[in-house]
Amino acid sequence: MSREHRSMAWTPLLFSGGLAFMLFSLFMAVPFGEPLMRVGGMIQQTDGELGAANLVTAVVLGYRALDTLGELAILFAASTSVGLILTGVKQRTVSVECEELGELFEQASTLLLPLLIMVGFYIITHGHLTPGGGFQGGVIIAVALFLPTLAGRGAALLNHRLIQQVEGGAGALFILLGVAALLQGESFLQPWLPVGEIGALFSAGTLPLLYLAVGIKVGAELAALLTHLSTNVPSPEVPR
Amino acid sequence: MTLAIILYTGAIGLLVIGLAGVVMSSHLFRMLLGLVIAEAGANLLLILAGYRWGGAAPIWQAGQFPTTMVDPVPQAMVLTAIVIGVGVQALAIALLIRHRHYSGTLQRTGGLNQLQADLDREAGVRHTRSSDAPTLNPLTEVEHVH
Amino acid sequence: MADPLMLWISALLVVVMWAAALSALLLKSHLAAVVSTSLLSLGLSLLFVLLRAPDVALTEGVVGAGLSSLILALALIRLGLVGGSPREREVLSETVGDKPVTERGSQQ
Amino acid sequence: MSTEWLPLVVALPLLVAFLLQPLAHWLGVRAERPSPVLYGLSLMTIAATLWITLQLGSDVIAQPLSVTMGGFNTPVGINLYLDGLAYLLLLATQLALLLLWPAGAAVRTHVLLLVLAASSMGLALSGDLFNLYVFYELLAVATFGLIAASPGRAAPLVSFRYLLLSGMGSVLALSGIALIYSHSGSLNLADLSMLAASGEGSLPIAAFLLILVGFGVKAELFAVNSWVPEVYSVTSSRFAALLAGVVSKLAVVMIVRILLLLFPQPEATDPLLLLGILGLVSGELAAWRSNDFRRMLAYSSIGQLGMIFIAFSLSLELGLFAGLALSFHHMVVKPGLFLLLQQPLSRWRVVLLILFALSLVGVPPLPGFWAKLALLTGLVEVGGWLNGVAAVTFLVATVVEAGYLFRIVQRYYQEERPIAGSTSSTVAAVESPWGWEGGVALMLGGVLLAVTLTINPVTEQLQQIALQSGDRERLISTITVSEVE
Repeated sequence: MSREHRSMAWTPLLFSGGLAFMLFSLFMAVPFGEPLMRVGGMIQQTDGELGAANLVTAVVLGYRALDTLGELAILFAASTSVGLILTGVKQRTVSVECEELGELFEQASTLLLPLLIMVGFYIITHGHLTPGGGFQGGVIIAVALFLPTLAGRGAALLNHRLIQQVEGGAGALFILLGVAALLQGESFLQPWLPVGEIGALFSAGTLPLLYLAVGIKVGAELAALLTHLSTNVPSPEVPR
Repeated sequence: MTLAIILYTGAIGLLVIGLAGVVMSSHLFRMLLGLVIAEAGANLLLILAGYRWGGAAPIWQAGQFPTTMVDPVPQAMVLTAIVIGVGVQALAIALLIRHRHYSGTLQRTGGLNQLQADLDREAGVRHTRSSDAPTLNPLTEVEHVH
Repeated sequence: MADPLMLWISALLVVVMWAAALSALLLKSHLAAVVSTSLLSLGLSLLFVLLRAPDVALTEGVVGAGLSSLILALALIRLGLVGGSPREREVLSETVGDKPVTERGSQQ
Repeated sequence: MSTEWLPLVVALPLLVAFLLQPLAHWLGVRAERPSPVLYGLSLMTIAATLWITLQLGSDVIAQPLSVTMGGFNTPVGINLYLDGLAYLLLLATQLALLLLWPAGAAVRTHVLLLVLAASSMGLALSGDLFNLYVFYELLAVATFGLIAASPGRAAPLVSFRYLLLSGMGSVLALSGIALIYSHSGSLNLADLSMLAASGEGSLPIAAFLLILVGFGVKAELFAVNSWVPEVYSVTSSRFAALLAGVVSKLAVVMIVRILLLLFPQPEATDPLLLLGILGLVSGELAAWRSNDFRRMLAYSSIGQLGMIFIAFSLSLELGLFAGLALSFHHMVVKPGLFLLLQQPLSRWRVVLLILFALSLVGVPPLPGFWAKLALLTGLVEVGGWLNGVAAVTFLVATVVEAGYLFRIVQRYYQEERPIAGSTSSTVAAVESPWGWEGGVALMLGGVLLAVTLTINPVTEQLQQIALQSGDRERLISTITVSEVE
């Protein structure tokens, strides 16, 4: 058995080598550092028509907003699946066991929680101006909300029902902002509201609103996911 | 040119190390780590596709957009890909937790044998009964192993 | 064309990332493997900064090095691949049922 | 209704999916419990998308339409493209979902199915390479969750193995997309198609291979299909029917669309042909060897998809028609067979089973025969030694197929007892006892007979659709026209 295993190990290695060689020669055939920027150039030439100082945000929420909707849905589907898979009797929470360390964590979480949430919202609301945005800020908020759980104070902050409502509402907000454009006789997910002045906090039309929805949704979803991963021990009885 | 070689080697290396890790690991958790590594490599590849010599980040600076800037589109794609990756990863962890809970093992081969036996039992295949089945059936052997 | 500093830094980062990737797959301890993946994400994030992709760098730093590592670390505990306390491992292995638990982490 | 409303087909199921869990709380339904209200709401959502499709798509065969998202011109923004093929796929997806939606499912299952619905429709419609990737991943994640939620100890591991395979595929597809992007600087299918035709940014075939392997996971392509027998044996009949019937076809059609539009070079079709032959051989042989019904059907599905890949690798008009005919035929027959697994076979179920089996094998008056005939004439007409090999393999495979399908029927009459796989109590417990599955199977049988009677008009229509979906000028002009508006 083991000898068989060893001889079999060469096939994947050979394949990997071949794949690496193929990819390397293919990518080296393209001049590096001189992208064609067919689409990127067009976006550059629009000179900030969406009013977002960060062009990546303009792409994520404007030009390719459907991708972002899909991405939100993927996180949503993943966290729903995790909930579905790990549903069962709630048992002990995984937390920092050592008492002194637990104390430290508790203190830290009390101090850090508001700070992290503030930082998270700052990143979200400035997503159209500076690097960062809904996803990054959302992750920070999720980790902040998860800290108390890690410090062993249970899921006090993480009321599942509330989180689900916030999450569902934020997701609906994203879609409804798109549908609102539709109702005004424009395209689905078309940015609206005045563009404003590039670089101002209140600018870029609906983009900051979209990022806010993304941030809240991501934050709520990931927080729910983390608690699921840390608390629910699956019920002992096995179906059939 | 040297930079291109270094960066592409890095990206493709990560991708291939990751894929080989998925295929060759004998432990399910390591297989997942392999996938995470491979994704990192693919993301780097995408970013490299949009890099421009001397380009600035695609952000409004000092009252205008930079005249030479890196391509923002691959960056947006990588943002999407990273988030997708972490979602899939969390789902995989949940599956592993459930699987370990049922079977008690995270080894690849042990899990596989058990899987085949489970599938046979659930399908109601009883090998004593199928006297008319072709003897080539590999499933029969699995049953014996168990 | 290329700034020599950038060249050296990216070479260094690539070496670090390769080493982290290999050790994530080859090291015996699962905890060390997770730490290596986190290191890989960190290196990647720095490389994204060099490549003028601050958004992606921030995301990779927050999601890859932060959230993903947190998830993997939780997984280590839940899968019994690493400590918690000994009592915790007991509790978790009890729920596994009658089958022998072959995976008890690297310490054994 | 304005064509701008088309994206709602994707957005509406997602909206309802987002709101379903809060709604369940509000109604006081526990997340693990079934709820008739939420079931009804989900069905209504799918019905609404069906209504939108019917409203918009009545004459897409004459004039395909393209809807840009966010009001941005096409290469910059994402567009949805609705032609005859996408229209048929949309209708098939919606009808399949309506018929196969599990009634007694938990809230979260409804949510995941809604996400599955949205992603399937997105896949059928999307005209952008990276957007296709996103919808593909969305479909994958929803599928993993639904598989893992199946009862039985094996489900999590099966789902995990599928996830790894699919994840590896996504990584390869993503690097393929990176390659295409670095060669062309664009992601829009029509735009890329234009570039490929003008030779301006000739895309490397290797990029197609990467995407083929990547997206081929869902399409049960050879070498990346190890998940098929495992998944189909743990999931419920309804879900297996959905996966084998609709989801795999969506993946196939997506691959074919990328092939047709982006890679006009003849070398691109060779790997498709080769992998198709290998899939056909391996699938049918494994089906012959397996002695439980469920896995037999799973392997047979691999073989059938191999056949479809062979068809699509042929030259444009011939191959497209044969491939589409085989796809739609399989879309009717395979779910029917999976649904008949449900309970011990009564006599009328066996009649239905024989009908499906006959059509799958390709016995003359039934639609399966015409589809297979189209493939065979195509293979002979195009010629070449590899096509010859394909033709011979195809004939042998048909005989093998006949062999194992009739073994099932024969065993029923000899032993007068249920066939292995049909007694699976894990599955029976979840689904309704009053034989909805049987009813749907009967309906599918009815469709099969109806098509048999109206084979001429159906063939004509399908030929028209095949012509249209191979028409890259049409696509480019459709999307350019919408640019002006």
